[in-house]
Amino acid sequence: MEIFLQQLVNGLTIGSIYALVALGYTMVYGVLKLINFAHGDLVALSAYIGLVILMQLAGVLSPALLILITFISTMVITAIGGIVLERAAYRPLRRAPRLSAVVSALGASMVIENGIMLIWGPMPKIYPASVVPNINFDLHGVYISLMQILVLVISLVLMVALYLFVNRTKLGTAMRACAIDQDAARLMGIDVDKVIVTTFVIGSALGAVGGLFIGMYYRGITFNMGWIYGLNAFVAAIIGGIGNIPGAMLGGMLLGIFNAFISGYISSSWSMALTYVLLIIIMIFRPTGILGERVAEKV
Amino acid sequence: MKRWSLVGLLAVVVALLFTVSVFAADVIKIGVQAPITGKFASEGQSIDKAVRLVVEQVNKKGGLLGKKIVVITCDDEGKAVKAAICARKLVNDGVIAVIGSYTSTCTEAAEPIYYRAGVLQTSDGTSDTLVKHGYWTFFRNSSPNSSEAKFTAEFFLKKQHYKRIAAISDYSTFSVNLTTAVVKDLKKMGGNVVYTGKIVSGSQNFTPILTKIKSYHPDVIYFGGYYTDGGLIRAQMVQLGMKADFVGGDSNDNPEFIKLAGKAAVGAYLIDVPLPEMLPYPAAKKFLKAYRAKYHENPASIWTLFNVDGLRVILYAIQKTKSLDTKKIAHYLHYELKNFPGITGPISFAPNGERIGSAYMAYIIGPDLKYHIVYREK
Amino acid sequence: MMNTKNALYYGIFFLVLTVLPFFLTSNWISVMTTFLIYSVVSLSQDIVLGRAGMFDMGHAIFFGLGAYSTAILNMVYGWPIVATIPVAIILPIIASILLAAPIIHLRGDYLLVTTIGFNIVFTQALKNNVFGITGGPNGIFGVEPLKIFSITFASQKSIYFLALFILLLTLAIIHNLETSKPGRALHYLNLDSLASECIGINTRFYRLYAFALSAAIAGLAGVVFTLQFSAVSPGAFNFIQSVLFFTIVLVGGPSSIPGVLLGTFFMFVVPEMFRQFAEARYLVFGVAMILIMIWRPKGIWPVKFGRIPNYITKE
Amino acid sequence: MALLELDNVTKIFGGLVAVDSLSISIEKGMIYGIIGPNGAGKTTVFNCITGVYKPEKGKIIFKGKDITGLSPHKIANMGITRTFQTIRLFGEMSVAENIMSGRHSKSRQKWWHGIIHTPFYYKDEKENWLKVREYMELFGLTHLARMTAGSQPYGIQRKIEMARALATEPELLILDEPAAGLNDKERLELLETIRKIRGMGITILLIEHNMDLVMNITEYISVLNFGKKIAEGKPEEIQNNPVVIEAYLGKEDEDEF
Amino acid sequence: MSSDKLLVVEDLFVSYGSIEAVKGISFSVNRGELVTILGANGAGKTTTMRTISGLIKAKSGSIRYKNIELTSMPAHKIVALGISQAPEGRRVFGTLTVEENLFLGAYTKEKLNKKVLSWIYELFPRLKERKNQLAGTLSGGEQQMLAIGRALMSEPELLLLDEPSLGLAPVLVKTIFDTIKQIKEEGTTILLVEQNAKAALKLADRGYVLEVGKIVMEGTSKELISSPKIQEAYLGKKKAG
Repeated sequence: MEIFLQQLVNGLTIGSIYALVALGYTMVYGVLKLINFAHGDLVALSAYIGLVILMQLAGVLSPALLILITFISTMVITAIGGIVLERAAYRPLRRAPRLSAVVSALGASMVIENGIMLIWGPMPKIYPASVVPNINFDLHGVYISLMQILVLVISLVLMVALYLFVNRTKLGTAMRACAIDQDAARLMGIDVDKVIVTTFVIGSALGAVGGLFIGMYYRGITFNMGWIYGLNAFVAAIIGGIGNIPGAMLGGMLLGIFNAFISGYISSSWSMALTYVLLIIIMIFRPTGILGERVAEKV
Repeated sequence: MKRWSLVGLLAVVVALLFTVSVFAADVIKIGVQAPITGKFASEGQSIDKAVRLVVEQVNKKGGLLGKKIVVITCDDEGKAVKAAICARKLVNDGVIAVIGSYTSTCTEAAEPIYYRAGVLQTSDGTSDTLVKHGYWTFFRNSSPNSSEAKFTAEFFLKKQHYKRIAAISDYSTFSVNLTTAVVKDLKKMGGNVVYTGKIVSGSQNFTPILTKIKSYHPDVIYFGGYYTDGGLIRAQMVQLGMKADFVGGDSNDNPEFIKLAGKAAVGAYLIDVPLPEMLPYPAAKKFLKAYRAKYHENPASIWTLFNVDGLRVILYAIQKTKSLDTKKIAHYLHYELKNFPGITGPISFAPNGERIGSAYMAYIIGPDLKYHIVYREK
Repeated sequence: MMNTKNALYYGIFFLVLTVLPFFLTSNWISVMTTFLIYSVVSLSQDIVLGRAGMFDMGHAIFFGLGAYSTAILNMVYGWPIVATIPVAIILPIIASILLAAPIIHLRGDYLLVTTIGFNIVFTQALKNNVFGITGGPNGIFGVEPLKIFSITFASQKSIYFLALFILLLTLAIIHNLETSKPGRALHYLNLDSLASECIGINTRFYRLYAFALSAAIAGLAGVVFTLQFSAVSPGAFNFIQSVLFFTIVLVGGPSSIPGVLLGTFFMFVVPEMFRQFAEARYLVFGVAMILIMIWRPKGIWPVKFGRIPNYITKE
Repeated sequence: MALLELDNVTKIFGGLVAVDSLSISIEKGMIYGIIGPNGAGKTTVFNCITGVYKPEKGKIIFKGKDITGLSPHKIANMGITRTFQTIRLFGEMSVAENIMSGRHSKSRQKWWHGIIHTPFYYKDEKENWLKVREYMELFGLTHLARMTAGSQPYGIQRKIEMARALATEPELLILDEPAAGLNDKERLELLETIRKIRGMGITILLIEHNMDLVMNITEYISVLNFGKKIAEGKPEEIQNNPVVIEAYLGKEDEDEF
Repeated sequence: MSSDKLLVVEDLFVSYGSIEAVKGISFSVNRGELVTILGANGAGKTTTMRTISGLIKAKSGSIRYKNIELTSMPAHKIVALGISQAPEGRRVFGTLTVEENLFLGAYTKEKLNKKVLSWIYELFPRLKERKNQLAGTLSGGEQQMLAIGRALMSEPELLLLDEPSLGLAPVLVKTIFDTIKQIKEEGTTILLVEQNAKAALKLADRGYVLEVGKIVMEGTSKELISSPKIQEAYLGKKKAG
């Protein structure tokens, strides 16, 4: 039982990071129908930016303030990165064939990844060990650290906030409208370009939180880690039903838990392959993901 | 028609690029085949820097046999396909010897090409398969997996008396070979291996596999992969409240391991030949000083130094034989060179190109976050 | 139905490729051989992606299956290379049909993700040394050279010409495809699947046909790949490679033979030329990919339709 | 025996009955019209006949064979071809290639002809291209053969689509609003073309809003409203049918709106 | 009828790629008027509407609203100027609720005008009953009501209605046209595109007939209704009896 619960905790931790990153994929896909392959690399970039800020301010600020400032400034800078990405690589291709934008996204991914390598070098960079006090709770043989609790709580809060934003605010409603029908949204007086930029801003900022968690929890960051996290998060978004925000959250969590249980109960050598087998099975039986594209129904 | 003229222009440019060949001069060319970009870029770049430093020193003293040495570097990106291309390029550039590559996979992919061209190759690759082909051109400058495996098994059973052993590797050639060899030797010596598994290098989240291992109640986890993963595995073991020891194979021997594991590094064991700064030999100290002076950093790892030794024996053999005939040089290295004072210890080669003798040691990381020797080969 | 002007251009193209190795250094011959092999794979990828319009991002599977079939049959079972060739073609065909059949109805992006999934499962299986014959993460080294009668293809030049021959063969097949009922059917179902069905095209059959044909060609390319490197390893067929083939087609121009060849040149040979800028080249390269797509959204050399015989417009 | 028979065909979309127990019968060689307000389910009927949708209930019989639920390409190969309300050409391809697509089912090339060209291939290919030439001449498209279909004006696109449909040599041709977007002159041409096609012995089923055309050309009409057939008969009967006037044509002396 | 021109379209050309959909049309709408554009499918009516709203860029020509040039203005600014459209095919946001759809209609307004909302609920009591239902679950007629209601939420001076009767049962068509009449009477200027010529001309002050991208006839509704050509081509089906 402890093993089961421990695996659940393991899975939820990585799952919330996947979910945060997956949200960026799913939101952009929602409005642009574009797989933003550069999103994972943006997340990697945010981890580096976060580290720089952390090192600059370490010792100057109190720990709580340090973490707060690091989070906020990293989110802001990464969001700007998202805006630049949209402007430079995607907006010029808005009317081009869809696959051209995919190539552009792959190109952007290469630019960011190699840019990180040129600036910070190919060696892994390492987050300081005690940004968050290294406290570990032992709940009857199930171990959970303060950092893990932070990851879970902050992710959950952000996801709820995003859900409320998208469902309860004017801009959020506009965002959903753009995802359904951009021309009709224009007829409502919605500035679709602005909504798209907002989408990139939110997606990148959430990704930045994911990147910081990777740095603070797993500590080692590498210039090419964007691919693995990006791919997993993207798969999470697909599993949940791409374009669907609760779907991305569910997909991320499920992927994390599933990964943990495969490694734990079946075979670690095959965990990656089995994860994708699951994806393929879901695709065969539910071609638009678990939650799918929301069908019209009475509420 | 317009597009064809574009292509024509392109063709001309290509043709020009192809025809520009390296003009011959009276120099000795040494190749470096290393991962300058990609996952192992830091190691590759360090090897390249070190080779250039040694060559610079030799050239300053007037070169070799009265000739200047020129270094030609080729980036194999740590990929087998590129390694083969690199090998052909270096052969074509007329190098007499090649240092590299860093990974066993790339070394192995390039080996037959150097062999057919009669170009000497020296690599730190530890995979046992590297010397299996019996190519006379190949010289290993580090110790092979097999001797590390044997040492590890002895350390586990004779010194630590582990009763339940878990072993994990990643998917790299090197790691799989080393870990398999360790497990084999352990079993041969009667050790009880309760779990073996693999991790995906770089995936960062190892808690699921560790949680699973925990249920086997091992008293030690052996990890035969790289420090980037090893440091995290160690940290996550501690976070999961695991009491088992951690023993890392040679590739965990990197200062970054301690940084990654943080406080959890304390008490971890590593098995390797000595660290650069722990090398007792004066040549080593001298070299490290020069390296730091020139590049303001430490070499990426001990592997850089092995390669430097590979280069140094080849240069030494050229001087001794007063010849650029690789057959003669190889013969000298195989049969005449005895206990050359390398910076990683005395160097001699077996007829299959294997470096004779090993200097493996087991270290523990103490509360001072420094290495302390706990066991060495008798 | 190739007109004389096109025939002339292709003639020049092959003439250049034929004399090229006599002017190149051996490492450049090696680069060009790989270029030829990748061209063949990209052209086969184009059958699925460009012509039939299916977002297949797992094409390296079929390439790898061909390469591994040859390597395993030669090294583990001691077959001569010639005998392995039919297997290296048929096995990818079977695999492509088995893999594609359940997912062929998926919408573009979902198909893309599923094929990535297949590719990842494939490489992990290779790394895990399934059935103990794939050589694990190491791969298989030391594959024998091809012997046909008394000719041995061992030198780099001979492998180059072998690869050139395979490219020629592939171009002939694709030319035949383009000017035939099945080839046109692929374009029709790509441009409008429903309209195609309604004029009697069995779209499901032709989608599978595209997969099978392209898998066969990729498998054949895999054989030459094995001969070129006398080795196979999982890394050469991972999904990053699939992304490369995918990108080549789109950068060059889907369904366009000169486009795909140019794409391969741009995506594979050009980075080789700029080897001296090792560290920065992929950054510049990424920027170039974005700019090309903005400049030419349909690829460097987009396809031009209208391959129709002259006699139908003459009175 | 009727060429095509619909027997109580019902199609439901998420609870909404789009076609409600529809039975019609089309004799060989006739021009049959279906009219009704937009959204009455006319196009859905076409989609059921051509296999795009599978009806929930009922049977569709073509030449005595039950074709209900067969896939579209099978139905097309049996001799039913259609055009679409919103033109669906292969826009990026040339006019000739578009018409050639109609020859797909008649060409006897096998799958291996996509790889190897045999003497049979050359013979078959030539036969079919010559057919394409015939249909281009029939519709006056020869001079446009190499042009991109998608860049042609509306009227021409309609012709290409019809030529493509005819190239399949169907027994039953289904036209979904063929006159939409055509000007007077083009409409007259269309009238001529439809008569010519009928002259070739092809049965025609069409949906049309232009009453002029419908009344002029069809021999029998069914009127649909809310998926139900509310009337059927000869054009003159339909014009005077009070139910039809109420639901579709509109009352003459209605003044409220 | 006031004579000051609210919307003036002059020599407008619009094309999709190389296909010209609108070939040099000119027309105007006066303040307080209901003007209708008639024509068959594919005549260019919807293209004209989309161009006015800024969804498509005109190739040449001008569209002036209160003397402001619209041709190079993005769609959302045009809405803010006071032109809103209920597009062809209704285009309601199916996975949003009825009320969310209505709120989006007032997107350009700083604050939601409760009075407008209750006016719309008065016009369409069915919408009020179903305000929390997803728009995609409404029937065709209700969706059309929603589309019109949504367009009215921005309190437009000029309302563009593109085929409001499309696909509706006759009884619903009547309801919709009654409502349009009501909206007009409350002072909103309306440009109405319709295939249902008879119904449209009954409501309209003036009309234009569009055929294959060109205006072939224009005049007051009375003139058009009595024109033999119109009777034959658009009302003929009725007269045939």
